[in-house]
Amino acid sequence: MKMKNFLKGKREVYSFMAGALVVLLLLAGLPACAPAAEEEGPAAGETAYDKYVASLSEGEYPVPCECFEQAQEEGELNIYDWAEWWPEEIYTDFEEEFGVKIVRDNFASEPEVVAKFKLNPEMPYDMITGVAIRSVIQIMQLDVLQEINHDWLPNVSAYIGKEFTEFEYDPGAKYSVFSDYGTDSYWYNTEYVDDARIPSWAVLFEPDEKYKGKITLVDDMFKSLAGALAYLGYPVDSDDEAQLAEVRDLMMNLKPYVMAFDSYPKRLALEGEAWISQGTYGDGFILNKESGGVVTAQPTPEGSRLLSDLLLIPKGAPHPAVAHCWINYLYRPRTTAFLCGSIGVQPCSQASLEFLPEDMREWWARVPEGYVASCGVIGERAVTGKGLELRTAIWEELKS
Amino acid sequence: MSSSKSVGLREKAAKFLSDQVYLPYVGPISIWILLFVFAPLGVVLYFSFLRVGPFGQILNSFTLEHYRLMLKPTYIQVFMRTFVFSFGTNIICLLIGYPLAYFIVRCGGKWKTFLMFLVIVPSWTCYLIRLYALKTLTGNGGLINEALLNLGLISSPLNILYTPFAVVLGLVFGFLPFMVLPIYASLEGLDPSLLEASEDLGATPLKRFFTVTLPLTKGGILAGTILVFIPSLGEWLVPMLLGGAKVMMAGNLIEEQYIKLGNIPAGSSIAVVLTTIVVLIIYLSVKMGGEEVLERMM
Amino acid sequence: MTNKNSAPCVELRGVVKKFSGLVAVDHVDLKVEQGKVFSLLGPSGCGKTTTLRLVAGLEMLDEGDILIDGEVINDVPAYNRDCSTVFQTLALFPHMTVEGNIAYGLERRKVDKAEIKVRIGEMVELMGLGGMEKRHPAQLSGGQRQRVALARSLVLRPKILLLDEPLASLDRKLRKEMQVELKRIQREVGITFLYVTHDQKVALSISDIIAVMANGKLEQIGSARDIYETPKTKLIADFMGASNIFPGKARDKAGKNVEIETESGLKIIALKGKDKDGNSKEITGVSVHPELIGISHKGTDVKVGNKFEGKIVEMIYQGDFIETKVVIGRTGEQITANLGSEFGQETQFSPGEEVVVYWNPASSNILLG
Amino acid sequence: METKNITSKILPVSAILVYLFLWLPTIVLVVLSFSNNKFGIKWEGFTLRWYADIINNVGIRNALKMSLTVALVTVVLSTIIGTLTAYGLYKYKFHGKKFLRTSILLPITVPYVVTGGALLVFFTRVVNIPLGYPSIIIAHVTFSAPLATFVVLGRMGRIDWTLEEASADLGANVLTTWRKVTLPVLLPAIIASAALIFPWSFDDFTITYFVCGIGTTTLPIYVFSQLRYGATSVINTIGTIFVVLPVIGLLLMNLLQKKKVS
Repeated sequence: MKMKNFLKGKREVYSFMAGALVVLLLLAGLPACAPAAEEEGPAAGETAYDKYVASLSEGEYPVPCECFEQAQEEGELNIYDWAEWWPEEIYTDFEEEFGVKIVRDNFASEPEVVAKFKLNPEMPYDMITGVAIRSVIQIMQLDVLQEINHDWLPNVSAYIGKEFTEFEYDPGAKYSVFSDYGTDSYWYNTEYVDDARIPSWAVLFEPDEKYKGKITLVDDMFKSLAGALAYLGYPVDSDDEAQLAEVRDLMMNLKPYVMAFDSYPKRLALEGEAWISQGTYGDGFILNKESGGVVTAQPTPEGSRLLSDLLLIPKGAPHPAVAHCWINYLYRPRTTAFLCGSIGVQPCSQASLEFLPEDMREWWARVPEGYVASCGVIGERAVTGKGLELRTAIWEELKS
Repeated sequence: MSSSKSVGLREKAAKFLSDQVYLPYVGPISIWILLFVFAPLGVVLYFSFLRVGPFGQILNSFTLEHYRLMLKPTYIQVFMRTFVFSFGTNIICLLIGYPLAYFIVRCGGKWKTFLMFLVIVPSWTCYLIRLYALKTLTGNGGLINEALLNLGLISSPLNILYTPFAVVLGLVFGFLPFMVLPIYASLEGLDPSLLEASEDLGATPLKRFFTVTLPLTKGGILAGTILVFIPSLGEWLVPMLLGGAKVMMAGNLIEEQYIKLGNIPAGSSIAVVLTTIVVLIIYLSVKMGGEEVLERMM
Repeated sequence: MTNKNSAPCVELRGVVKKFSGLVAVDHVDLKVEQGKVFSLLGPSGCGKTTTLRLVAGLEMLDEGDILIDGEVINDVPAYNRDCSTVFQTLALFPHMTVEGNIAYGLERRKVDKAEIKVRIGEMVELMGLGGMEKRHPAQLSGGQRQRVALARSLVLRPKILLLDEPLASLDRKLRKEMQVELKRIQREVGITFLYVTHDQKVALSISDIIAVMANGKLEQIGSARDIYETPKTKLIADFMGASNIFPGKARDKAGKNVEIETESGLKIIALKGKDKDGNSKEITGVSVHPELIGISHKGTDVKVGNKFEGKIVEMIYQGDFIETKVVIGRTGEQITANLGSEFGQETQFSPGEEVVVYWNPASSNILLG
Repeated sequence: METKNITSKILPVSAILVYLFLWLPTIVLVVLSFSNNKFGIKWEGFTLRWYADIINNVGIRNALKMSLTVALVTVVLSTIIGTLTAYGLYKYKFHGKKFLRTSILLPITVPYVVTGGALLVFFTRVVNIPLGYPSIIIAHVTFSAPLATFVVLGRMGRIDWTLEEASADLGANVLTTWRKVTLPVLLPAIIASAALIFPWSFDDFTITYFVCGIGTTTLPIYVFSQLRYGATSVINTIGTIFVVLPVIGLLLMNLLQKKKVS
């Protein structure tokens, strides 16, 4: 159809083929130019484990030999996570050290992960990273997760804070392991926003007239509405009809002020297009480093929502031992600190704090004592039955 | 005629086989279409009548609930918007695509190919990236606003991005080539002396245009309309990226139900309604414009 | 040519072909002699092309037999028949060079490469295509393409060459040249031609035998001269360009002449000998070719069997002759005569003039039912 | 005459505006791909580091490989099926021909979201086709085989089919005729359809988004997740490659053409 006018004669056709071939060769050549990253691990199994154990620094515990050897056999790790989130080195270092290949796929939202599980309970990923408690709850209801073998995770046992293993939805962290946590907040641009109410949620949810079309909300109904619930003083996982009716009114009033729904409106905030954005406290750290004009408010006195990033191993995982090695690897204090420092989240292990960059430690220090503990978690009430129904209705009305 | 019965049968079988010579050619596509078009669409139709459990599991019991839910004001609003946007996009594409095609055909010769090439090449670029580029351009700090501000034409940045206008702009941006192509083809198929005549007769060239050229290119316009209107109806990336995810169209509802909420029956029911509408429109336009339009689409 | 077999090169026996119930070829019997040019002539839709395609094996017949060299080949597929076709569109393979086109059939027959080369060389020489071997059909002129199509078929040395109006797409001048060329080539290679055309002039100039077809049936077979001079029916006469056709009935069969009276009462005399089929069929009229008719000034004493007085109504200059139309005063018939311009006849007559038209009874051709 | 003057002035101006509309975003994208700005949104001096980045980025390389593989397999499969179908539809009469023709139109007209969603449900709930290469390729062929059919079919009317008879007449059987005559003669049409399908398949986001699975992040999917996460300069760079490669291809084609002519 389109080509009709260009490919009239045979000669053109052949020339086009030649051209297309050159283009393809160019494309195929691109990857070839890049340095080959993969290297074979040590050959003999026994020495490999010894070598691995010997290579560990102080305070880093090895996975048991059994796990290591099984991992060597499996040789691969399929990770399903957010795009361009964790630093590349985390993956490449692991690949090098364990001699396995990491294959990564990205999801764009947590509901996408849940939906994929609903469609295919045997999803063949070894590791799902960065999902929140409420997604874990939904996933656990589908009975698609593998029980985690904590004997294979000495670093986790040694370093994880007890408060992160005692959640009601998964006591003893049998199916999910925290990788990090944080809190919701909002960012504002000091160039445009000057409001005495800072750091209250009110700045975001009942904004001044002049902020019309300058506000962004997170494109996720649970997170977005959790902010509103917190502002109104209700539990963030409420399924109370009256409370959610209030939320609805609040959100509908807010609608004309909303410029866009964007889960990570980094660009909008930095460009000064969005003046007030709902976002996490940790992301705020990154943004503040990029542009001093973007400041993060830790919503007080209302409190906020606890955000959680969890690691899961699906039942269909073809390489569970590598997945355990991975979790254990992430819990090395230096690795934890490097990860959290790069992406602006709080580590769940005290031991890693000392390895955090200075500015980051300061950033976390600004969070008032006891603030995190006061934050609510979106739990079962919100993600099933009435809670889900009411939220969906508000969300659809808001976005349509 | 003295042949025995068995010979007759064998002949019949041979004849039957030789009558099915078309099978190796159209067999593969028939199987493919049956397996990967009719079956999935059938499954979607079936699922759209199933009940959903508390955790989003699909239950094996029949319900019309999802279709009833479609009568919600929010859904009706979204469908209405989808129509208005698609229709508007179509009209705008026609209004700017026709003169462009006319201009290109009139340029003639080498220029014609080059100018057409300029229309097509942008559509070879990754659609997502093009939308992203448009986003960069239309933002408050984007080139357009900056230029207007510097020229002193406006005092504060225009809000273009994340408005319904941006959505229509994105749709036009994405689908304009599909309007220009068939119109160009039908204009090019015209006797060039007709174009000249409609200009040289002096007295009422515009009238001549409306009485001669336009009716003769009706086929191209109809084809262009189908090529623009249909994909607009199902579009979801533009509203998400340029509409800031707050100006939903029908496609977004489907994506949200399928992917975000994992509610397959609800998503299926929306898909069924949207598909029915699209197929109906195609059917009607084929009936109206005849087979000719269909041929032109190829 | 050393073939001593008395069987004709191609023979059709009671061949019938139907297309979804419609009879395209209706019980056709014909024999094509070895080394002759046999033309199937007829208006479009008369079934001549279908007949050719039946011989080529491109259509399968419904009834009857087709024989090549005395062997029934009804079930032999096209690619195994010892005949080759030159198509109206020529059907030169656009993606192959001249050489490739000519070699195609030989390659299919697994002729070895050296032999192919030699035979292409011969053909290129015969056709005067030297220097064109590497060109594609699109780069050739109409006449050259024609030659390539011929070469492609002839190189296979088929028993019979089937030609389906191969000159139709050429302009007049080129067509004439190619006619001569075709005849030369046929003489040189001695291959039997089965030539299908609707152009009587081409058929007359090229053929040894012409078979006229109409409505799927064979109407008349004969030498070119036979067909032209003594068309048996009105239809054939019309088709052969005899513009003077007078339907009528035989009045007087006594003596060596026949007198035929037209519907308007004109009495035309014809030679009885011309009535070949004797009395088996009824006489339905007379035809006269316009070039056999003379015109004299009124009052001139003409001693010819058929003479009628009339008035010139029209004179149309045609270059090599003047088409003159005369209306017979008594009966109102219009007679067309072609006057040669060599004796300045156009200056002798002028429209409106009273004249005498005349022709020899031998020129009258009797038409049968 | 007045109107004539007006139209002959307005037309070029409006055409230029439309071209500007179509090209400006792309031009800005290309320019910004060389900008030193980390988010690729402002001009902050020339740099090539984003190009170096994408060469070193494993994710992009894998996505590129994936996209190329999918597009190539799709082109091969759908041109084969499409050519056969077009031939069957053009040459033969059979029961249900009209129905088949209409059915083939269906995958092209059904919205991408519906196609993607339906196939996702079908692959995961009804037949067990693994999400990944198989699912993506099936989905792409489902859309592009009809496309190939119609492109080839459109060209068939312009072909002199006595060529096939000539081939048979010259002694070639059905298969040889296909190989030696039919296919070469259809080749321009097949290439035209491939030229349409390849970029489509390479570019497709929506259908792929629904049916992609493990290790099958195509380039558009990669770009999408990048966009979701926020701006990075890499997107400008990938976009530039998307624009520049076809243009280079066409220029090369033009160049080769000229050489052949001279």
